[in-house]
Amino acid sequence: MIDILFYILSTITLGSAALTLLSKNPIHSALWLVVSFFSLAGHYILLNSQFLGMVHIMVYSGAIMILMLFTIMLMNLNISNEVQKPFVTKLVATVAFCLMGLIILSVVMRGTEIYELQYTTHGKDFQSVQVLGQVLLNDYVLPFEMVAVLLLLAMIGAVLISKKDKTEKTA
Amino acid sequence: MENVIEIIGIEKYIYLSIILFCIGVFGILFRRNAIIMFMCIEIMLNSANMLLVAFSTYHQDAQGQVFVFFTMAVAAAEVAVGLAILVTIYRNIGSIDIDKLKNLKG
Amino acid sequence: MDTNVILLLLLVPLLGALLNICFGKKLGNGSGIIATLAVLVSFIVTVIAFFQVNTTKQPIQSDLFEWMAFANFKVSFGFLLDQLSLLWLLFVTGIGTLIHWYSTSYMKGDENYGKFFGYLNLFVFFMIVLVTGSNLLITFIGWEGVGLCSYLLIGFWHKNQSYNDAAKKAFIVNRIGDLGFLVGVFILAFLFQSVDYMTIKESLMHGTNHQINTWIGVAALALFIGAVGKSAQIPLYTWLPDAMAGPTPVSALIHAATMVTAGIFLITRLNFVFDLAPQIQNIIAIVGAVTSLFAASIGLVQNDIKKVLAYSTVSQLGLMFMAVGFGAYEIAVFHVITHAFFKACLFLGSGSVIHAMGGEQDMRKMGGLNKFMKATYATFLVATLAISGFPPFSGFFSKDEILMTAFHNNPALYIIGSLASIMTAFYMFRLLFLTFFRNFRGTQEQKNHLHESPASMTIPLWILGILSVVGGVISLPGNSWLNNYLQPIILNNAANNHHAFGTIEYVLMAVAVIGALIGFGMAYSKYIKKGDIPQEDEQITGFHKVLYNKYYVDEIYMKIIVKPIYALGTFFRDVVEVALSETIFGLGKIVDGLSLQGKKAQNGNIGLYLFAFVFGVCIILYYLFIAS
Amino acid sequence: MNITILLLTLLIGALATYFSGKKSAAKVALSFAVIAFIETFVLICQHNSGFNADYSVEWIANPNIHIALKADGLALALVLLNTLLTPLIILSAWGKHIEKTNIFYALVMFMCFAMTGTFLASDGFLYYVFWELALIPIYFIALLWGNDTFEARKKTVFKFFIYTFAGSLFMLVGFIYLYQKAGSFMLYDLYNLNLSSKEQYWIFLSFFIAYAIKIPIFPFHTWQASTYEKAPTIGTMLLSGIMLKMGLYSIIRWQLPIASDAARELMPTILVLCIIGVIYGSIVALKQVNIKRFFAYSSLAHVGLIAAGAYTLTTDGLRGAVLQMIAHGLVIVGLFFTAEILYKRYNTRLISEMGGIRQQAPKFASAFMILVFASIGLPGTFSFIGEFNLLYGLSQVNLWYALFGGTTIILGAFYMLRMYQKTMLGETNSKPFADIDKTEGIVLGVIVICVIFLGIYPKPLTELITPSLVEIVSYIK
Repeated sequence: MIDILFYILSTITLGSAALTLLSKNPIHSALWLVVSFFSLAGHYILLNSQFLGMVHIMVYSGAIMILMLFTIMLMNLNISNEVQKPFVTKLVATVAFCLMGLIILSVVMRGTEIYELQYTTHGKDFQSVQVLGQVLLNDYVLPFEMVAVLLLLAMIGAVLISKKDKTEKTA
Repeated sequence: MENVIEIIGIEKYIYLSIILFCIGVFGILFRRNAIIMFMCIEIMLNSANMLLVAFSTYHQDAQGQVFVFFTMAVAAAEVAVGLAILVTIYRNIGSIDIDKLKNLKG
Repeated sequence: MDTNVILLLLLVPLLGALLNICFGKKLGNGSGIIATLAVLVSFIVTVIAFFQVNTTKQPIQSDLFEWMAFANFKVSFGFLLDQLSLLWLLFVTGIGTLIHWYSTSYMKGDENYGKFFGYLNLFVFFMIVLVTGSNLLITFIGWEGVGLCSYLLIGFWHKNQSYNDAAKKAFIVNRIGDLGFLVGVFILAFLFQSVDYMTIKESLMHGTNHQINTWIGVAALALFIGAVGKSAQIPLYTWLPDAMAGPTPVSALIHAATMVTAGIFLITRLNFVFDLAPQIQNIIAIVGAVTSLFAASIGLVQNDIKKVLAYSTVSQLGLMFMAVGFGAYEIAVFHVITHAFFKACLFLGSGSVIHAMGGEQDMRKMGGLNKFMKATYATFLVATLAISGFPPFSGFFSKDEILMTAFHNNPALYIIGSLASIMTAFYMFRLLFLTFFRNFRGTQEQKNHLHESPASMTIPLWILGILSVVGGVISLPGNSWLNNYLQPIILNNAANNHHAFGTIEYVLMAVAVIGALIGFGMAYSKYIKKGDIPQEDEQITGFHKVLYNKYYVDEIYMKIIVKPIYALGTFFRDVVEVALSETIFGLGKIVDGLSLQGKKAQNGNIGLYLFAFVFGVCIILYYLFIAS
Repeated sequence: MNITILLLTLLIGALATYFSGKKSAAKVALSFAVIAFIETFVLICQHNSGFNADYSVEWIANPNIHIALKADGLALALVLLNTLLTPLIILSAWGKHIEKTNIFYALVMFMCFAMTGTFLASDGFLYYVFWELALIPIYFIALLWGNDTFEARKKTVFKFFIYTFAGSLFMLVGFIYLYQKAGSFMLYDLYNLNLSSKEQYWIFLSFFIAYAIKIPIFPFHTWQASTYEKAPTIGTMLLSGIMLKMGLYSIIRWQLPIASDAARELMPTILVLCIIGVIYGSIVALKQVNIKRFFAYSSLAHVGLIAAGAYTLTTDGLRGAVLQMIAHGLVIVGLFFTAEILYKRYNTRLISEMGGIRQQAPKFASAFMILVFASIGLPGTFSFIGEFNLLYGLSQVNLWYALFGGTTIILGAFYMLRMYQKTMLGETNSKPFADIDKTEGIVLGVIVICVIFLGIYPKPLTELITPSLVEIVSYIK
């Protein structure tokens, strides 16, 4: 049952990811990306980390995707004004894709020692929201605060960058 | 609840993550639209995230998930700043086609 | 006591030199007196030391301090007063004193009067170092030191660039010899782990083997080259005639009596080395003989009074080399001493003439001076007779002994030497006749100026004249005081072996006298009877011209050595330097070009960067995880 | 006394000079330089009485780097040269108007500091740091206070900087390789390494490039003459008097003991190069018209012989090299100073425009002449001691080397006397020429006295350096 679910989710993830970059219309891309993100959230939940699954949906599917869509709309992008890359480039990109995949796969295949197939659980709770919260706010409280600062900075930065230049206005 | 890894096996997550990552790489090489490339970066980030979560479960340790949390925060920040830059570029040049962005040329 | 003697001997002239060089201007005429006294003190010390050594038969030796240390041996700042060095010291300081005294008048009124005496004193100091050094390197200090003084004194009138050229030439040509000297020192030091004369002598007395003998031959040759430079033999003699640019007392002291005999001194000092190298001795004898003939032939036609004397000096030095070449060291030394007397006398006499003529040196403009300068004439005549080899003047005995040795060893060289002697007699009488006989040929102004030199100049002339007459007594045939005296110095007293004095010797003596008479007769008939006056420069033709231009040796040297070096200098400066510089610049340019190529890759195409990035990651991963 | 005090004195001297303001900078620099000289003297006295002034403290744990200073006789002799010449060099510009005096003298002092460090360092890394540090001040000195237009000298000085710096990088690579092998940069660890002959070969070459450029050995000398010409005289003195000696010293201290087999194998080639340099430098010098370029080429000839002596690998050759380094340092500084005096009076460096000075300035002429004769190795001057040792060392290898190397005494006399004749002798010059004043007299006097005194009594110096050289030769064998 669970493994079937895993395969279905995986197919959705990969398929929607591929469609994201194959769609000609950026809006479609964004929407396929949302699908992909949702399926990933499904994986998270499957892995029993509900908290991350929720956060993922909120951050990615919610915040980031909204941002992207707004940007796309702001720029008024459509199919016609994107020039496709030449065929050779596409071919090389495909080759690169295969090469990369092969190499990483073979790296993983050779390095079996990073996981054991014999696997036992200790049964303790390690990923409930409660435990996660404790880890996050006890052990990682400083990085946590730093992330807050980072987000603030990113926000200020984004505002500053996208703000229209005053001199430009007058000019 | 039983551990999913026992049923599915960690290696499948690894393969999934690799393929997802490679799709992201492919997208970046394939497309010229900066926003699509951005999306591909997000896909790559997510493939890493997913692997972290999978191994977190595998090792039964919460730290992996904490890192995913941080990654998300960083990704959010990145997207915010990155899109802001894109908007500015678009405003100045009228395009976000990366092949037209050659100001780096010395 | 010993150390004090040596210090006194050395430091007094040095002090005199320093005083005169530093405070010459303030001392005024006092500097001449100080300088003369300084040398006189050295002379007195030498005489005392001479008698001490002569009675005790023990050399005075003193090592002041350690000078240099090498891996295998040490060189001390040591001095040695033995029979040989004392003999040299006697005439160096003795004639030195006379010439200093003479110079006090001769140089009067020169703007650098004090400096002149400073240099002269410095020369005496270095000459003393040269002859008293107990090892080759101390000798070398003196050797180069006298070269320095020679440079300073030849170029004493430094406002005249041709004098400076002469000085420079003297120094540089000497340096060629000095390199030979140094190479000889290297070989000896390497062979014997010492440069000390006594140590080398002792090592050699213990016997040698074939290989060492070969090296000793090389060393002897190298040292001989050194001697050739200093003593103006072929092919390095060209500097000596030019050196006559210096004031005449300098020519008398340095370029006739003392410094130029340093080569003979060196070979005599190292007789034990040269005795082991018969081939080199042969070369020495031949070089000496050829030089003597060659220089004498040039001397035949020169018109500059000092040039004649200069070539005569070269010629006489050639005879001395011939003697040392035959291993007859004491005979060479004998000739050195007699030559010092009569040649100093001749130079000072010519100085007196030049003084009277107001600086004129061309014999064609002199003549009839015997009426004006009695003392100069008398002493000059005596010295001329001595150098020409008329008995019983000193030159007769010494020259005759050389020729006799030559006859016994190598008749061919004997003939060359005899020819040179005849020429000597001819050109010396030519000089005498042209200068002192017949009528005065100069301007009226010069004639009014003619005068006998003051006593401070004539007294040294008289003393030297007397010494030229009686100097022969130190080594009369059959009763050779000099021979016995030098016994401890010269290991293989070769000349003694065949000193059975018989008929042949008397015949040879007679031949020598006849030779001298022939020279005299030719000169007499040409310049007194016929009254010839040498032609003007432009009229000289044929072989005469070649002789007059000294066989064009200077010009040849200029063409084949000096000019090519300059040309090479220009070539190196303008071509090689630029080429090297451009090569290095070229390397820079290559880097520049490569970076330009590299720049092209940085074309701002992000897509391309991304590809490069991805492939780069692939390669890195491959090498990190798969290839290893 | 601790050896670090000397280095600190110089460093503090540099800082104090910088902060002392424009008026008193020269005085401050001079006083610190004199203090450094006195300290060196004390150090040498201590060394002679058996006191070991070596100093070592850990600097960086990983990689294993120490601040290690080795004050043996060899190093101290060169430090003495350095600290003796620095005050003289500072004095040589006394009273001259210099822009931004404080920075200028601070750079001079800093350079002195770096060079002292180079001589003393016994940790390869520290040595390299000092080696490169010494290059920076001279770059600015030559660039900002040099002759000619800024553009012209910028090109020359930049070339000099890049050239020497690029050479040093090879040495750095060599050191890094040695560190990989030895796990330490310490001098004795490197001495005791057992390197294969191939490794030695590469190490030797990598060091050789750095040193050959610095010294410079023919044909790596192309930076020299133009840099000497363009640099201010003080810079030229620092370069020729002391900085060249860094290269020569390093050959003896670092290159030969570490890569001794390679040195032995490559000796003929390198000796030939050095001797070509001797003859080439002499002949090029003959045809120079600019007096500074002239001295540059004469210097090329002399250091060629010194390098040849060092590469003979014999104690005598090495001793000769060290002695001649010091002699050459003294003499060449003196000679460049005379060039500066001539320039001050005549405002030209062209030999052809001089002449006829001897009668006008007898004191100057005498000092100049003594320096000229010292430079051509007249016995009784210090150069003779060095030259004789060098040639004797060469003759032990092969007599031909000594013979060809010995041509320096002929050619040296040739070009030096020619130059002297052209600059000083001849008909009295119409332009007035003031004789040397007091400070000039002090500088020339000290040099002349040192040159003559050491020529007659070199024993103190010989005894100072010989034990170190014997030790180094024992590592070479």
